[in-house]
Amino acid sequence: MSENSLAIRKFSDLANPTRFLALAARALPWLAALTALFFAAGLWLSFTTEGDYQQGETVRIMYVHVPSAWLSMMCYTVMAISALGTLVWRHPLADVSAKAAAPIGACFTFLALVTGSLWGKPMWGTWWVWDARLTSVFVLFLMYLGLIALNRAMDDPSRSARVSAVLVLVGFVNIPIIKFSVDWWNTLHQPASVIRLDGPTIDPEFLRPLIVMAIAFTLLFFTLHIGAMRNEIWRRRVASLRRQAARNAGREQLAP
Amino acid sequence: MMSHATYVIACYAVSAATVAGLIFWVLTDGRARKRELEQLEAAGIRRRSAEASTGGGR
Amino acid sequence: MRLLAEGLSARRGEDLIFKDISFDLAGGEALVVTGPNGSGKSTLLRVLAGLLGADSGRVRLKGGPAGFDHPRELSHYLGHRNAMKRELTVEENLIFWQRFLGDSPGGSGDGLVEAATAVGLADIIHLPFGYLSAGQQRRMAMAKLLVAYRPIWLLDEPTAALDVSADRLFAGLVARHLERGGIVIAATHQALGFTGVKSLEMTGFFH
Amino acid sequence: MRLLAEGLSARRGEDLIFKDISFDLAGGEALVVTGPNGSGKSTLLRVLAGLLGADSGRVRLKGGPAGFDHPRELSHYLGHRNAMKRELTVEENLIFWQRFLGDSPGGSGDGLVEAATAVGLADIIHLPFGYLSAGQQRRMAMAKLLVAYRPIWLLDEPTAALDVSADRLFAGLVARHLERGGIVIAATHQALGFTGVKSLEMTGFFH
Amino acid sequence: MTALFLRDLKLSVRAGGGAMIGVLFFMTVVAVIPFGVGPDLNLLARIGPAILWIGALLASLLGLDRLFQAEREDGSLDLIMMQETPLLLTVLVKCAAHWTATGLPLVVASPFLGLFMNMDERAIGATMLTLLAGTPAITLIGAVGAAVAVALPRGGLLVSILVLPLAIPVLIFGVSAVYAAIEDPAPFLPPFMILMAITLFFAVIGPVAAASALRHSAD
Amino acid sequence: MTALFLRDLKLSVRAGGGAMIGVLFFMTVVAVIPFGVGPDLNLLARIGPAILWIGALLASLLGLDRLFQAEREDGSLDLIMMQETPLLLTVLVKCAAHWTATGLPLVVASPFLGLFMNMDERAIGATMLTLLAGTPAITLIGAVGAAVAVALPRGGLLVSILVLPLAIPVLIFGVSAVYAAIEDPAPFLPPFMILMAITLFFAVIGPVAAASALRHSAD
Ligand code: HEM
Ligand SMILES: Nc1ncnc2c1ncn2[C@@H]1O[C@H](COP(=O)(O)OP(=O)(O)OP(=O)(O)O)[C@@H](O)[C@H]1O
Ligand SMILES: Nc1ncnc2c1ncn2[C@@H]1O[C@H](COP(=O)(O)OP(=O)(O)OP(=O)(O)O)[C@@H](O)[C@H]1O
Ligand SMILES: [Mg+2]
Ligand SMILES: [Mg+2]
Repeated sequence: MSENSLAIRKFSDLANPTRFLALAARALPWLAALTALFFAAGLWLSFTTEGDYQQGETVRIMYVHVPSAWLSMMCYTVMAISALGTLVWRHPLADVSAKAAAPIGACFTFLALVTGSLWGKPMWGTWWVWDARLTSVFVLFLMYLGLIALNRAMDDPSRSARVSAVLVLVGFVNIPIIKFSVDWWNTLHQPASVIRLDGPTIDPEFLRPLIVMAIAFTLLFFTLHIGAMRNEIWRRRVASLRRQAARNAGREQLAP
Repeated sequence: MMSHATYVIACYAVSAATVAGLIFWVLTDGRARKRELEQLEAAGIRRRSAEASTGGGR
Repeated sequence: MRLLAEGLSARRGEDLIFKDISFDLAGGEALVVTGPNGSGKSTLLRVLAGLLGADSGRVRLKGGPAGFDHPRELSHYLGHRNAMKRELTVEENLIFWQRFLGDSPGGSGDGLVEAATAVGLADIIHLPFGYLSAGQQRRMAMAKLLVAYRPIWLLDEPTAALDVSADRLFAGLVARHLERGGIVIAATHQALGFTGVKSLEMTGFFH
Repeated sequence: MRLLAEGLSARRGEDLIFKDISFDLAGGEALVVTGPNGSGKSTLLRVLAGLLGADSGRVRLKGGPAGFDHPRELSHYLGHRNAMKRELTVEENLIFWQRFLGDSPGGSGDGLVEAATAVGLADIIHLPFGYLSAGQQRRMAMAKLLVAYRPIWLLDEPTAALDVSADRLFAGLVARHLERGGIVIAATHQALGFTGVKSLEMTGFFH
Repeated sequence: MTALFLRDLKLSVRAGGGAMIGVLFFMTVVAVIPFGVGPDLNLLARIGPAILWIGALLASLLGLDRLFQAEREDGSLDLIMMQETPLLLTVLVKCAAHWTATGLPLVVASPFLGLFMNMDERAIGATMLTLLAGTPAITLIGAVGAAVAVALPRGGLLVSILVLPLAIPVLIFGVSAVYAAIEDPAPFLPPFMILMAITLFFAVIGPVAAASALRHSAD
Repeated sequence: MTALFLRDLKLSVRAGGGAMIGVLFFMTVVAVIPFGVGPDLNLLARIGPAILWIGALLASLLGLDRLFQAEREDGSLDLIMMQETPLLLTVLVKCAAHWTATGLPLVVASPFLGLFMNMDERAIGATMLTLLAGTPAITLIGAVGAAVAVALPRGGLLVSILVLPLAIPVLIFGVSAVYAAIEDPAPFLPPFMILMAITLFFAVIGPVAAASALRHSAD
């Protein structure tokens, strides 16, 4: 019976990450190449299409801003799914995935904030307003940083996994609540002071580079994510090997 | 329009820098971890599988 | 009532601490766990108390009160730390644990004064817990075992800091508990002064 | 160097804990303080360490380095608690105490690895202190005595939680310290395994 | 359970001085804001409810991080987790005690501070009511952070960082309910009901999340 | 002494996760404010300095009360008090470490947060300067409270009653110096000098009081 459980353990604990490493090693070059290709196409498209008669050159900011804004949310979704994986299926890779995604997500959120500000200054005349969407992105950014700090503060992955998974999930519920409630609260008090661009009323002229750039960003995210997951697995192996080595030596010396 | 171009350039510059930083981090981190693993391997420490352990309570 | 451990193993972080530990204790039996520092005695007790998940194997209770499969809720756990608040008086501490823990089915705890008398410190229960000496604190933590009834006692180095007379007193308490059909599992480095017990020697791992 | 206590008495709160304790220890001598729980062993050690004021009487040092009347600054004090941070690694903890305590005149402390080897745990100094088992923690607290030189060691139940091999190891450390002309005062309930020492039995007060 | 409630209450009154420090901090916040907005009494009255709410939110953070950590350090947490009482209930009771010791004094103090901010009776009443309904939610959210802190060597700031973003909806609806009560066109009930709903929601989610964090951080 | 400084720094960095934590906390507090007072940029700019100061006070208070208590609980305090280094100096070093780990990052981060609050350069500069001059005083006052907390076996309401009222003058002079810098009629220097004087005063009184409280608390 213990043979059996050991076998199961071995399958889920060792074989899986190992298989993942093998898979990652094969997939990464292709993914990287594809990403580069899409970026080349996207960048070329975004600089060759016409400027908007209203927004002028600044429309080109959109090709970076919108994909990074999308990704900031998608990355958190990935983390939330991973958190579910940790809590429900107890998959050993899920925690690795959530941990690896956090810094990447923080970077994309940072990009969305900065490019949005750079767009806002010429368009609205100010770097920052406390409007629902912007504020919820800012809170998202803070939550990413908080989770990174939490992950760094807890050195023992087996203990921190579930705990940070719980927090990721609670945060996932919270972001839409914030967005919804800020919208509601702003409309209650003052008319929206912010011009909002609604929905996909975008000219197909701009849509094409946008979509290509979005795909490029998404590919970039997956490439980086897989790479970071691989690093995280290696990091854990190093840590556990170090402790094991230390302990063995201690025991052998103490052994009668 | 000139000033708008600065915003566009700033935007692309910041994005490029951030993405480059991210890529750099993933690459160097990976290299460092791999080197550590190789060093441990060289020191003769290998991953233990559960069966290989020799002993226990009792 | 029987307490069974079947092929237990446990990890701390990534590392396997022990493997394949099995035992079978009937009511009135005691198990003394010994072994060098760091061999996993405390870890084993924490697994039995349900505070740490077993990596494989399981702990079962047979023939106990209905509805209790795991011994957790029928056990007292006396760890390295005393679980008493320095700011409250001994009396307040004990009353709290008495009320909070409640009695397990099949027995009833002693009164407060009775328990304090049993550990030989009836007259200082009005002092704040932080004012007691190390040994007095440990004795009071032991009084906690008496104020609420639990058939199983899990004791981690119970006699650390105790003087000789307290050692004897403690052995008496354990003997009384065993007589009444209780189960005691104690991890220790010192002789505990009670006889006729099973023993388990932890060796630690040599990978 | 001689350590003299002359008619010491001390209070805890309002209560007199002990009275008229005198002794005289030369270099190379050890004093073992015994007595039941609550009899004032820890209190005596804290008075000697200068952590608690004596109610009357005094502690003196004769023939020690110039400028040290009270043994406080020439003493190591190992109390019930280990004075190590759970968050830091053992190494960081030891390095801190080594630097912070510094060596007393007349000797020099061991290196870090040397001290850890002396307590038998050289290979786990990279782990956070909180990860160690109770006995390992106590051993590491002992390593603290070695990393900075102090002629006087004040030890409060040093061997609680230690296993048998660590007991022996500790007795060796004390013997080495005495050989080099150090002074050791230890409060304990267990036999400490070193011989030829003076002893002091605390009886406690019965008002 | 009553035993736990009473003990926690006793501890926070006797040891931490939780109630006092919360109220004092609250007063400090309220005392400092007028320096910023100047002596404009109208403006003060207008932002008064918001300031009171922000003060209460921040004051609740003090001491919250030690909710479970103190229990862990002396070993009580082990015993508490071994009991058959659902851990959920235990967390809830601890939250109740913490709220009684720190949240309730804030609610009681808020009318006096409202007077300082030149608020009228209606605004004061509404603020007090919303604080009464909303501060438990903050404590419950904080419990999740405190449970996470058990796995950390030290809680402190990190806990507050994890807790504050989660408490934002409470703040928003609390404040907007007050404003709805003051300004006629907007109805008071909808935001207040939402606030209540949030509190109830966290009364369920908070203990569940905290309990599961505690379970998984046992060492 | 350097060893103590480094250790304390390491402890607060290790446990929380870095200087980043303080800044992150500060950012979170600032982000929460608009949810309360609304997105009015003018109002935000006006209360900005007060908010930054309150955030700094709160960040310093969180965790400060355990400055010596954590040392006592693991027995380190005994060893520290036995050394020949004057206890005064030890207290001062511990305060310095605490300030470096929590106060300094706040000062450095304050300009960015000022931007979020829509403050102009002048206000930002003045806030940063006053924070630099004032936060050490808060730490030093807190140290006295922390030392007293160790002294009282049954804890102490006294601590909170002691610390906050003493910290309020710092806050008030800090904030009013900033507003003096922004609004022309009022001169910046007098309140700022008073702030400096308070800090210097507490740099002397704080360690003395804390050391004497510690001496008398030994048990
Ligand atoms: C710091 C400021 C900003 C932030 C944090 C921000 C954030 C976001 C986010 C999160 C999205 C994705 C929303 C969604 O897909 O539903 C988005 C999309 C978008 N943003 Fe921004 N934004 C900012 C400033 C701006 C500015 C100044 C403009 C233009 C004047 C702008 C134009 C757009 C457009 C056109 C989209 C895509 C429209 C859509 O998918 O609905 N953003 N932004
Ligand atoms: N902090 C304190 N405040 C007040 N009284 C105390 C304090 N610590 C101990 N006492 C009292 O002083 C007496 C002596 O305590 P002390 O700790 O010296 O005993 P001890 O001999 O070390 O006992 P043990 O063997 O249990 O460690 C006890 O009666 C105790 O109640
Ligand atoms: N919280 C923890 N995190 C990680 N590892 C731990 C933790 N506690 C203990 N360990 C490790 O687990 C092993 C067993 O520890 P355990 O406390 O069970 O030993 P023990 O037999 O009780 O020793 P002692 O006699 O010293 O009390 C030790 O090697 C220790 O380093
Ligand atoms: Mg143990
Ligand atoms: Mg003692």
